[in-house]
Amino acid sequence: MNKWIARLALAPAAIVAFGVFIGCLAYTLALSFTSSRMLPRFEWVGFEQYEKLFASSRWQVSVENLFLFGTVYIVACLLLGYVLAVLIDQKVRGETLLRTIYLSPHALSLVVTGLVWSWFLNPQFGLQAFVQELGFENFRFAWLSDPKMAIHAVTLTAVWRGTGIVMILMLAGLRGVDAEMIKSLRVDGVPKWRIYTQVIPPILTPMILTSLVLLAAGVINSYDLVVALTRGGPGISTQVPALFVMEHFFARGDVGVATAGAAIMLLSLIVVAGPLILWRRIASRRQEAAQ
Amino acid sequence: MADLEIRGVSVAYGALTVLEELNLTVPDEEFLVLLGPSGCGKSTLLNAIAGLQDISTGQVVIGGKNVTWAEPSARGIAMVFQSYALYPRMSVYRNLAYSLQVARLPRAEIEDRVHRAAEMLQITELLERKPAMLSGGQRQRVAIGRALVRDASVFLFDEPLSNLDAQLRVELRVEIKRLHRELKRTMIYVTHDQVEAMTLADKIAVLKGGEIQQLGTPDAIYDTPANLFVAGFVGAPAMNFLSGTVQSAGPDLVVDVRGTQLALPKYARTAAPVAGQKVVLGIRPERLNLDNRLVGADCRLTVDVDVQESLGSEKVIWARYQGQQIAIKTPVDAPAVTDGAPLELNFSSANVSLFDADTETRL
Amino acid sequence: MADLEIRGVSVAYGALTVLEELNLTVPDEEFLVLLGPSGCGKSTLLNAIAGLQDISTGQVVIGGKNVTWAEPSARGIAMVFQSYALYPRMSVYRNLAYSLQVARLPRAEIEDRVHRAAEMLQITELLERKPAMLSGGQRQRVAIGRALVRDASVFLFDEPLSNLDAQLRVELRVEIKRLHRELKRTMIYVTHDQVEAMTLADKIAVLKGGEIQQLGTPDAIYDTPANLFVAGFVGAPAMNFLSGTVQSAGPDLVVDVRGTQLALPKYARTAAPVAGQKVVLGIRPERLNLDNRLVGADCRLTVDVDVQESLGSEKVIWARYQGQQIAIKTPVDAPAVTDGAPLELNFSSANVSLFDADTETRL
Amino acid sequence: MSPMRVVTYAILIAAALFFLLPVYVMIITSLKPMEEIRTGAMLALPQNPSFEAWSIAWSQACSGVRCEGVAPGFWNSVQITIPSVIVSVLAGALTGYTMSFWKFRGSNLVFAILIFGAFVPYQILLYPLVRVYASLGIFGTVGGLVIVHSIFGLPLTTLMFRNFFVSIPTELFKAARVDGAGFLRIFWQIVLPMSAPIIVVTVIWQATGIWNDFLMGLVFGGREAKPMTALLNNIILSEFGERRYNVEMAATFLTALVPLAIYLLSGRWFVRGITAGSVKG
Amino acid sequence: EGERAEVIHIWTSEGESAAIREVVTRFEAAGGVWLDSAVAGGQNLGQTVFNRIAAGDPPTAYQGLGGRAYEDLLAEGLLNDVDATATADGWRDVLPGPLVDVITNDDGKIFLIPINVHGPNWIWYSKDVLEKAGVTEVPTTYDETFFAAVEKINDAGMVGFAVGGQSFQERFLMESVMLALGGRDYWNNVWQNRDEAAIRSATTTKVFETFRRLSTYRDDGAAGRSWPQNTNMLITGAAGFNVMGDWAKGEFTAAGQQAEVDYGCILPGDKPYFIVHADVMAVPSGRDKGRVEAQQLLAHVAMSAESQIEFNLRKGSLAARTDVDTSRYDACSLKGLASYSDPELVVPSVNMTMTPAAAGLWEDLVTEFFNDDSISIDTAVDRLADIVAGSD
Ligand SMILES: Nc1ncnc2c1ncn2[C@@H]1O[C@H](COP(=O)(O)OP(=O)(O)OP(=O)(O)O)[C@@H](O)[C@H]1O
Ligand SMILES: Nc1ncnc2c1ncn2[C@@H]1O[C@H](COP(=O)(O)OP(=O)(O)OP(=O)(O)O)[C@@H](O)[C@H]1O
Ligand SMILES: [Mg+2]
Ligand SMILES: [Mg+2]
Repeated sequence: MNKWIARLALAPAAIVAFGVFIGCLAYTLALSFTSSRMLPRFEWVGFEQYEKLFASSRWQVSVENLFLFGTVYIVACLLLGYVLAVLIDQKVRGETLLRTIYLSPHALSLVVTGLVWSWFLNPQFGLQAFVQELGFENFRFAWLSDPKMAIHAVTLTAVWRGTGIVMILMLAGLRGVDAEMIKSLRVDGVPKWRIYTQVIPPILTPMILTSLVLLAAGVINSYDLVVALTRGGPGISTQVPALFVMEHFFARGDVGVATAGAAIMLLSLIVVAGPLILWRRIASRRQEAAQ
Repeated sequence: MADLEIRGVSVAYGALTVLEELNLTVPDEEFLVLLGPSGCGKSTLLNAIAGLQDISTGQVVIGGKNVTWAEPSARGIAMVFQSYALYPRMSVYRNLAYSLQVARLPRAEIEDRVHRAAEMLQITELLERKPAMLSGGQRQRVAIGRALVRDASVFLFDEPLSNLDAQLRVELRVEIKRLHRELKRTMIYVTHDQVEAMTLADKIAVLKGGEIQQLGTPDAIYDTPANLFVAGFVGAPAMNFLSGTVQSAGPDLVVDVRGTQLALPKYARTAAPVAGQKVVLGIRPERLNLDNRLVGADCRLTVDVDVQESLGSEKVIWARYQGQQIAIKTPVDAPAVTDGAPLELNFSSANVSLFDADTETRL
Repeated sequence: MADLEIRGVSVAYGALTVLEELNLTVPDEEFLVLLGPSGCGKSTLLNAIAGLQDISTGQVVIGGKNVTWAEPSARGIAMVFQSYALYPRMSVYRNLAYSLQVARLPRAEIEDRVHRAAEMLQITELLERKPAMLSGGQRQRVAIGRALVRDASVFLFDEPLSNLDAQLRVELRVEIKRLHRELKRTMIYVTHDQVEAMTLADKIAVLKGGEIQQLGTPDAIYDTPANLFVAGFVGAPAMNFLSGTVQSAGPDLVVDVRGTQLALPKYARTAAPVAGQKVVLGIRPERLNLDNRLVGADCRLTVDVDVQESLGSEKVIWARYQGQQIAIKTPVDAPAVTDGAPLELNFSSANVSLFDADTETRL
Repeated sequence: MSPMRVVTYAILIAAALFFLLPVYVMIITSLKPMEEIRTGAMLALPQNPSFEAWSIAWSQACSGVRCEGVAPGFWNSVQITIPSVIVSVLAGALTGYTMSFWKFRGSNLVFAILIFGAFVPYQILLYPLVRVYASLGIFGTVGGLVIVHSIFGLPLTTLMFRNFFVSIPTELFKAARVDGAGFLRIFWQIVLPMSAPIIVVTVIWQATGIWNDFLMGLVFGGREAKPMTALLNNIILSEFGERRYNVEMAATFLTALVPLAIYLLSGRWFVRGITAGSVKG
Repeated sequence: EGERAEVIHIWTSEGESAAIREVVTRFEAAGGVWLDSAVAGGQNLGQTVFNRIAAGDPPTAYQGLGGRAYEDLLAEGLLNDVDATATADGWRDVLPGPLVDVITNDDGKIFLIPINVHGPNWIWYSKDVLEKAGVTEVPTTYDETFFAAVEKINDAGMVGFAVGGQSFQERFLMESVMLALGGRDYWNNVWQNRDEAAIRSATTTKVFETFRRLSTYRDDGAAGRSWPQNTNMLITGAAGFNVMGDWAKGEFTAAGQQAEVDYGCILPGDKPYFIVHADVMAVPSGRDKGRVEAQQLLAHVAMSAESQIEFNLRKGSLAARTDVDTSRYDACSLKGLASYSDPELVVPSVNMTMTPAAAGLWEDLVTEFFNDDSISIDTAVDRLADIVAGSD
């Protein structure tokens, strides 16, 4: 009896999983093999949309940016989040306040985040102007206007927003580390920096993985922020796939290319995440076997 | 290689004072066990010795050197923890070698020391494994090994065996004892397991509420407990207590325990009992005999049998005397008794303990 | 009020078969203890009985009714768990009353039953508290109380005492024994603590690798273990094992244990030993005597003393015989021995166990 | 203080400044009149601070035909957010509960797909979903919107709850079953009351996300009840009209107040919740 | 209870809001009920409308650009027409021909409601700055006079030419250059006739060269600079020229500046050409009752001369119909009107001749070229040819 109720209770999730995440996705991806323009039209054209997609220099830049932005963003968030968590964990005063401050960017919507930062990074009104006014005439901080640096401005902003949550997760992980092990390290004379670089990080693996899921999902969906901050500019230097897909889908009436782009995004996700999941499975199997 | 002295050490967590003005001296090469109930401050004391816990007053002196303000790693100590505290992602070898690597010892020396320790603990074949792939007993050995390689002069153990199951505990207990004999180092060992305490210790310090209740050899602690707490805490089943009154305090001491007059000619007094004084008379379960013939039994008590438990190697009989529960431990081959039937017990007045009912100290 | 029958039950977690075709019958009102090392399938079996674990083949019959597919709550069982499993947000009262409320019993009846159970367990004053405000022993009592109020016909205990400290365990052990006597219910009790098993059980089933090694009374298990595993698993320190060869298998059985010929006239054989057969001779530490005068000792063995441990109430001497470790348990007042000196031991051939070295079963 | 401590605090404070600076810009800009913004430096403190922009943003700024500021959206947001948060958190809790305690064949597959779903840009799923909605007749209703938020929140809420439930001893669950409690009763009476910390965490997470959403609201939601963020976005995203930065910043800040307040008030729980949930990775 | 019209539009700023209110008031006075659904951001609007149409729950009307974005919808029968009202009200007589073509479907019926006409190709300048820098001769197109003036201002320490940093701004600039240097015929040959010879002509090269030259005038803050910020540079005297649609007037007006007094406006070229960039309303089909009636009423009200003039006075743009009372137009609007009314000066916008996808690719090309010196003009021309050829 209960088993049937359990099945029933999982039905919504199953419907969401299979209906929305598999079904709707399959439908959308099917469109990438059709000639759809503004409206879906099931006239099969093979890989034509993909050819168009890969011919687009904007798409190429988008994909490059995704990896550049994604890598730097994830690494920076993890590192910064970890460092802050470690520092906060040193029994500092005002921990609660600091935690809240670090987390607060998360409360702002991405559109707002982009707007504020585009101001802040604006060389004529923002930080650069401010520092120059202080007398440092040669101070340059104009990432937004430099096509080579603009994507890093996006990264900076995203890091600003994403670090807090990573810090919280890491802090939680640190609080779970066996206190006796730390004591043992101290008795063994292991200096702190070694503790925090060699011993602790492997222990935080679950937290790091959780953060990774969170951050990676954010990277894939990095759309609002780029729109609000740079709109993909200067030129096409800060284009990202999500922006490309959205724009083709809703503004340019090019559903075929848009869905082809989405398909490639998912493919790359599977290529990146697949081995990770596999590795996790094997590792957990091995651990089970060992116990 | 070093004796240890604790001089007037106090430790407080915020408003809660856990240790107050504690003094303790452990001579070189002695095996001292700290025994006490949960929360009495055993770990706190150990941490204070190791320098893992700031102390508010007092001094810690190791090998004649005041190390009160020295770093844990500079005190010449090694420590083993209850939760093993192994470094989870490092192999057993690296677990053992890590502190030496950090100290930049030459490679050859590290290998040598690790292998020596591993052999001593019989974990040589495990050196390549990760901690997750070890059984509980093996983990504990690695933890001990980590202390061994450091070649410290004082070893501190914080309930190192309490996470293991009975069989393993017995095994490792013997191993630790052997280590002590071979290494000839000062060892301080925290436990709340009496069997461990009794078997390992040269001296036992019984702690309660941050104060040392008694410091003495295992036999002294077991046979002549300094107060009611020590008497009740050490031994299982616990010492039987009968409340009574001193009838006569002269050369022939007589105590009335709810109607039965017990003469205690062989009792070795520590303090002078007074006639009329309320006392508690204690007698260990294994000192109560069913066997009439026993030599030296000069006291007698009749009780009502409640239940019997056979432990295989011995039997425990639970009985009542005037509403007070009495445990009797007998060999398996002792004469059979009947549940519910009265039972006559003999014991020697040399084996009782007498406590003042108010101050709870030994008389 | 109900007997329990397990017929050919198999349980598998994925590819891992934990129980295979297990059969077990527990008569009404019997107290059965399942004893076995960690991971042998004790909890799994208990869960299968309770209906908390799907079984792949076989049947569970309680009180003559096949309940294999019944809901846990419909099987007339009550269960107590190792980790107490109290509902943390509910008061003690609600913890006790919960199953009755679920079953929609009348309010008055619920109150009545809860108060009766609470009184029986002496937790009446705790009824308003939350579990977090209880000590370990009190929590365990509440957990037992929760089983009590259900008025089940079969009680299942899954290591209910293993989280408690020694003192409390002894106390609650006696209490459970008393409960069994008063309630007269079938009880199945899982533990890996031998003392518990020995003291509580009417019958003990020793499990290993999902198979019952031996089912018998505590004394049978202790004195005539069916195989080497049971012999080694039950008892602490464990039974001493000496490997040897049957010299003569005729009416006067003689075994050679590495040079010493032991005649075993009083050994009660289960199977027929053959001359030349490799055997293992087992003898419990407390059956080895230092005392020459002992009646009935017809065997003799000279060993070298290694270490001695005093447990207060008794002494354990660790010795070696031809490289094999031997434990000897003696009363505290036994004659003193010297470390490193040879020691002569006596024992009765009635108290040894003989096992085939290959099949490891009792001869 | 030891040098290490000094460095620690220095870094922590520097980081705090980094995280606060943009917010600082936002606030001081909202206090300046437009002339000062057009001419002055952005980081400078306002010369004549005034809350005029705030009151304009709150009740006068235009966002379409109506010029009533962001205020009218406040209650709408509340009305959308509360049921959406409740339903999506409950859905995650129920799913996580089922997956943790009532495992059956296939439940792990569902979980895997859900996690995969966290990575799919939801906009590209909207089109077919919208068609399904239309055929079910729930399009354009608050109920439908609540379901959309629950669907897209499900991967994360489920993950969080599942990870948390791992730390609840299964024996508790077994005890309840022996006591005769069924699927839902165990959920309501045993599991949920123990899950306070993780509930708070998911509520924070979902409330922030849903509060800040406006597109889903526009696509799926009712016609008349615009959420506060929709008004905010109309104010700050207008492409072809003149811009009043002070008003935009004030509107921004006013809109962010609710999530900020939630963060401030429940920061303690947030940490605790994740800690509790991460006892076993 | 009158005709209910739910209208999705992006007119959310203060000026735009006042403008659309002029239509709303009249619509409601005529007995309608206006349900306002403003959504800022073209893409947000696209997403909302697209999904609502997909759900079979489209708004009564939604704002769009006059152009080819409606072809698919028309083919699927998802749009109604307003031909009845258009015919009754004689729209065809008061709208310029190119615009009528854009709003007429294949059946010859008018299906879009033109609300206004923007000229996106204006050059604006600050009279004050030009004076300070000593520029006496005001240029009329992107010629040496223009560049001389820009450089003079630069030399005077101000920004000569303020370049916006968003791709649509760059595209408007490019189109302004293209029309100014090539003229109407060239424009139509490229975009309407898709004449490869015109695309590969020297004129195109010249256009790209000029465009690239303009890119060199970018100052530090150019990247990502929104058009209002850009315009503000003129208002505050930080910059001399910029190029933007006539909605920029809203910023000047808000700052209290007057056309041809404080700031000047130029339709560049040998003649003052004018790109027609029309905001329109589309009217989706649907089964709900009263929809068609509401749409017809909206068409009638929005196209009334009164609504048109009042709306556009506030929006800064031109009324779509040419027969309105222009007495209140400011100097720049009058300039625009003069061009808009002259068929020889008017060209359709790229959106009107290219598919949305092709227009998007065009914008991509422009922004890439503008921001990346490594793209040669030849490559750019090739890509332009591909884009034009690829649009159907
Ligand atoms: N970090 C701490 N903050 C506050 N109080 C503490 C802290 N650590 C320990 N205590 C308190 O100090 C007292 C002594 O603790 P300690 O750990 O020394 O006990 P223990 O004798 O080792 O007990 P156990 O046998 O349970 O390990 C206890 O009452 C405990 O609650
Ligand atoms: N849910 C599970 N999935 C897979 N294997 C399991 C699961 N539960 C138990 N096992 C395995 O089944 C075997 C028997 O487990 P069980 O819990 O019955 O042991 P036990 O005898 O109760 O041990 P313990 O004394 O440690 O409680 C063990 O090897 C265990 O690893
Ligand atoms: Mg401790
Ligand atoms: Mg178990």
